[in-house]
Parts: sequence; structure tokens; C-alpha cells
Amino acid sequence: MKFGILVNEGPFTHQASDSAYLFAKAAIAKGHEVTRVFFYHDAVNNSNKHSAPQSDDRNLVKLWSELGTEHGVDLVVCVAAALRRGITDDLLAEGFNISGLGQLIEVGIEADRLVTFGD
Amino acid sequence: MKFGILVNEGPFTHQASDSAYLFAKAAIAKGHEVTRVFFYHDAVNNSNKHSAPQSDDRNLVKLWSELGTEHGVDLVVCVAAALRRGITDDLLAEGFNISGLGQLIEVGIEADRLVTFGD
Amino acid sequence: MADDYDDDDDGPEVVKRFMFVNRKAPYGSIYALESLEVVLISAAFDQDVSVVFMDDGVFQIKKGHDTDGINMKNFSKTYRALDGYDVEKLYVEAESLAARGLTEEDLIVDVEVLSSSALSDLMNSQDVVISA
Amino acid sequence: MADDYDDDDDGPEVVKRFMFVNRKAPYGSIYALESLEVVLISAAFDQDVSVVFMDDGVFQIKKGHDTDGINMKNFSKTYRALDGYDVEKLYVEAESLAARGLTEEDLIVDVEVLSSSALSDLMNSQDVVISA
Amino acid sequence: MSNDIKMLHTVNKSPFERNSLESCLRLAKDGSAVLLIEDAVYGALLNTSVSDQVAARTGNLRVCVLGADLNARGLADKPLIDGVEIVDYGGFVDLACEHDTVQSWL
Amino acid sequence: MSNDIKMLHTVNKSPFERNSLESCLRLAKDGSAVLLIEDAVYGALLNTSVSDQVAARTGNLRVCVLGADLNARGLADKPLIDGVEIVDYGGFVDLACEHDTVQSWL
Repeated sequence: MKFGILVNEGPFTHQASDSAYLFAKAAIAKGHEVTRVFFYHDAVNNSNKHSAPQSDDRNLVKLWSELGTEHGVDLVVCVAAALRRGITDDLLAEGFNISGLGQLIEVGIEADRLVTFGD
Repeated sequence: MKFGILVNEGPFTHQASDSAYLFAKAAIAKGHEVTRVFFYHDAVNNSNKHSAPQSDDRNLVKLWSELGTEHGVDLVVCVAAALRRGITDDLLAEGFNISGLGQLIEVGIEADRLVTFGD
Repeated sequence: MADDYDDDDDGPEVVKRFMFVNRKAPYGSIYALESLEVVLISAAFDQDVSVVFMDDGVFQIKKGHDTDGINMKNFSKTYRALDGYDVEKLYVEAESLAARGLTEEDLIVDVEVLSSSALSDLMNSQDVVISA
Repeated sequence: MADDYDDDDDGPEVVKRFMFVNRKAPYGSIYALESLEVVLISAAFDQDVSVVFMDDGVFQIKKGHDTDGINMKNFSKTYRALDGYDVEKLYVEAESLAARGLTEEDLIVDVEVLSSSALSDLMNSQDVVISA
Repeated sequence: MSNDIKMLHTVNKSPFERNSLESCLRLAKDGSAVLLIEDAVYGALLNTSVSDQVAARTGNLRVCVLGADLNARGLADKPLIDGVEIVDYGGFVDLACEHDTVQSWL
Repeated sequence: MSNDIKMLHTVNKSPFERNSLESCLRLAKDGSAVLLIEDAVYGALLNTSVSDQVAARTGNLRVCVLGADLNARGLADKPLIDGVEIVDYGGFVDLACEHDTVQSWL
């Protein structure tokens, strides 16, 4: 089955990004495909490569990057939300790309299921 | 009277930063002093100089910078919260500085009132 | 960066039933505004779009917003522009209105007011539900 | 960047009554963890510190957290370390516990359980109240 | 208590969505002030499912609401609970000065 | 309705703090599934002020709770409402597959 995932919150502040990541991993482990994760609202902050949590804490930016590159998941950061919040191309961690809101509707159309994680 | 202000949320996503800014401006207009604004949790994102909201929207990062430089308000971004969220010295808009949580307790001790704005 | 709007011609051919559920008050957080931006974009994809206002979401379409005093953009007129984007199916939950002391007269756009039960039926006919 | 901890010697001489009010559940959001970090720092300033757990904040000190399955740091043991920082005044609102089906036995630290009314009196004797 | 101080409580969340106004009203001591800002201004409206809860305390609390937030939400034409005062940002600052401690119910 | 599909509803907020579980239970149609994750897992507990509200729907809704979030919050030793199923992340994925549409109550 093809999954699309919508994440609405930044890393750390809310559990949404953690839950979305664990859901994506579990789906892939079961043989499903996660075609795209769309980062909207504060979730654009998930792409900030300078994020440096304490060494005994999880690093969500890195985890998303790895998921994206290892499993071909398209990690899309919404351009309008990113502009407002100061997330520029220079800040993007590996695997993330900035694109338009149309990418969210598109994955809603093309995926079998769209699952949202937010606050 | 001396005010300290604690802001807990980033710009745009929650109204907290707007309310804190308007409160600070009103306090200064009434002849009070705002000694320090402490940016904790996601509020560290208020300092990101790349924030580029639409032209007909307010630019909170710029508004805080101006308030800081024009009225000598100390704009402190919490170092621990900033590290987690990828806010580095390179990203800081004018007037902001990164420092420790002790600066929050200190303003709580030294100010006549500490007012918190959050989610 | 890609263009914010896709051309109609490039869109996939499938038509799905998309429902956008608005449950949050405006201005206190950005969800109302940014969710409206998604609805507008969806119009370019020729899908079957419904927009629901329930719980505090009904306050998004309260008449008479005046944001001068809080230094924020008043986006409430954009709801009236939805019609021009062929987004015509706007629904409000009756129970949410009543609990908040509001009636249809208070709303800036024409909507269909549904009971919880009728709204529940409508939700159960959608392919994609997006809420924030 | 300044050091995260200030030396006691540099601190101001005033002693104020600081109350930290925790009303949010742990893990679902970061407020519990980052608020605990503020409490720990406050200990370095020799102030009169109280910590209150009420509403969903009482879940912060529920025994038996095991975060392996959600890939997050389990910080609940840090509440037990507060004592070593001379943060000894921990209060819980009785009404909050009862509504959540919890008793003192469920808590990882020793606390004083207060009625809403007694807690209200305590709040009204503070110089600074910090909540998140 | 002998060392009682005067408190200003601020609430910024909708009482239809969250429990913060309810908790504030439970803990706020007679003689304190409560200021409704941001999405909490909905708590000042008459004829809603939470009006009675607020009206029950207006006798022994000073309940204020921020006019800028009321207007933003299009509530200027709506009747408010008896005894609720509208203040502007300057009034918010004055309230903070007049009370010894400000507690925010987030 | 003739074109009825099967829905999975997810809720992630504490029912003591917010109204999202209440709204979900009001709108979820008989035969749907509700999955409690993150801070919503508190809604699965027996003997709380919201237990009855949830228990009233377990007869006609499939109510599940994410075990990882229960354990994180130290609730492994607490009795759950009768009929509530514990699932793991794989079970969450299965639920999403078995239902046609997933709605998140945020």
C-alpha cells in the first residue's frame, strides 16, 4: 500500500514528528511504500540541519534524512511555511527539498492513505 | 516599573510572540522599563533573521530586533533550547543574543514583574 | 523551489473526495490561515472538495473580524473568495454553533448547517480528510 | 554563548519565592522536560523554590515511565534528583489526582498533596510564578 | 495567609477547547483579577456553554478581557457577561502593575 | 449513506486538557475505529473522570490504544476500559490499511 504522511509540528516541541517517523518506519517494515512526507506549518523546522539535540536524545532531523535517503521517501518542506519561519535552502538537511503546497494535494490523490500527525 | 518577559512560542504559529511584543511596547509607552525578553522553548525561532513573511504580514523577528535596539531591551535566546532547534549564532537577527537559562531566573529576581506568553 | 501552484493540465486525472476539517479558532494560532491556503491550492487540482467548520473552527467565519489592534493580517475575506475557486461545499456543525452562542446570521459566508449525525455521514463518504 | 549555569557567588542577593507550575503531560510535548531544566537552574540561585503538579502535570511524576518504544529520553528520574538540588517543596493538587484515577502511591517522588483551596493560598504567597 | 499578595491571572486559550480557564477559575483566589487574552476572549461571551462558569466568579474576581483580541475575532457586536471589563494593552500593563504577581495559565 | 467507507480516527491529545477526544466520539460513526496515541492514551484508563464517556462507545466503535505511548507514560500497570485493545506501531499501520480513510483529530 502507498502511504503519504503529513507532519504539522516541529521536532521536539510536540511528539507529532516522532510519531510520524515511527509510523513511517513501521509501514516500511511491513513492506508498504511511504511515497512522501509533507512538512507543513512548524514541521518545516524538521529540516534544519543545525539541530543539535543532547547526545543521549534522538536527532529527528537526522532520522528523517536517513529515512529519506535509504528508502527513497520524498521529504517535502512547504515553501510558504518555510519562508515565514526562516527555513532556507542553505539550512536543509540531506534528503529534504522545498516545494509547493500542491505536493500535499498530489500525495493525497496518489497515495492510498494520507495520515496526519500534528498538535 | 521593571518588566521581564518570557516568551514560549515561535513567531506566527501561536499568537504568544505577538502578544508579548504588544505588551512590551505598551509598557514602554507608559514609561516602564522592559529589561529583558527571554525566548525559551520554540520561542528561540523568533531570532531567525531569515524569516520572510509575506509583504502584507507583520515581521516579528524584525519588530523584536527594533524593540531591542531602540529601547535597550536585552533579547536573550536560551542556548539549550536553541541547540535542539538548530538556532545558531549565524542565524541571529540584530539585537538577539544566545545565553543560559540562568538569565531567566535572574530577570525573575531583578524585575518587578515577570509576564509569560505561551501556548 | 517549485512553483506554489501546479497547472491544472499537469494534475493527476483521479478525482477524490477531499474534506478539510477546521476545528481551531483564528489568530490564536496559525492553523486557520495556513489551512485555508491548502484549501485554495486544492482548487487547482479539480478534486471534489468540502470544507467543514466545527468546534472553535466556526469562529474562523464569524463576521466582523478587525485585526488592527493585534497587528495581524485579517484573512477572513478570503473565505468569501472560495466560491470563485469553485470551493462551494461549506459545512458547519450545528452543535458547535449553538455551544458558542452563534447562529448562521453571524457567519461571513453561506454554509450548510448540519447536525453531528449528518456531518458524520458526510465524513464517512470522503477519501481524504485533512485537519490541522 | 554564556555558560548555562551561573555561579552562586555571582547571583543577586534577593531571595524571592518562585513557583513553577506544571500542568502538561510529559512526552506529548516538550514543556515538562524543558520546564524541569528551568527548575534545576533555579536551584543555583538560592531562591525559595516550589514546584506544583496539577491538571495533566501530575502525569509527569507517575511511576514507571518506559520510553523505549517511542524513542524519547525518559527524564522521570530527574524529579527524584531535585532533592539533591535542595528543591524540596513539591506539591500536587488533590483534585487533579482524583480526576485522573491516581493516588500518591502512583507518584515517583514524595509530594505534599493539597486541596485546590490550599494550593490557591500557596500561589497567593509567591513573587514569581512560571508556567509552561 | 498573612503574606497574601494580589495576583493577576492571564488566560489565553479558548474555554471550549482547553481546560485552562476552568483551572484558573478553580485556583484564583477571591479578590484576584483574571484577564482573558487571545483565544480566551471567547470566555467573556454571554449565552455560550461556558458563560455560567465565568459568571459564577465575576462577583468575587475582577474579570477583564483584552479589547484588541475581542475585535480581531469579530466579537465587538456580541454581548459580554455582566461585570466583565474591556481593557486595552495599556490597561493590561496597568493590571500587571497593580498586582504583585502575574500568573499565566497556558 | 450508500457510499459509506470505513474510517480510522486518531486522537493524540489528553481528554482532560482538550476537547478533541470528545469531538471525535461525537462524530465517529458506529463501526469505525478510534486509535488513541500520544497524550490521548490517558483516555483509555479506567476510573478517571472521562472513562464513562469512552466506555459508552466501546460497544459500537473499535477503540485501540498505542502500547508504546501507554508504556512511555508509566500506564502499563493501570487497568484499561473494558474492550480497549492495545496495538503496536505495526498494528497502527494495519489499522490504517484496513480502513479507507484516516482522520486525525488534532
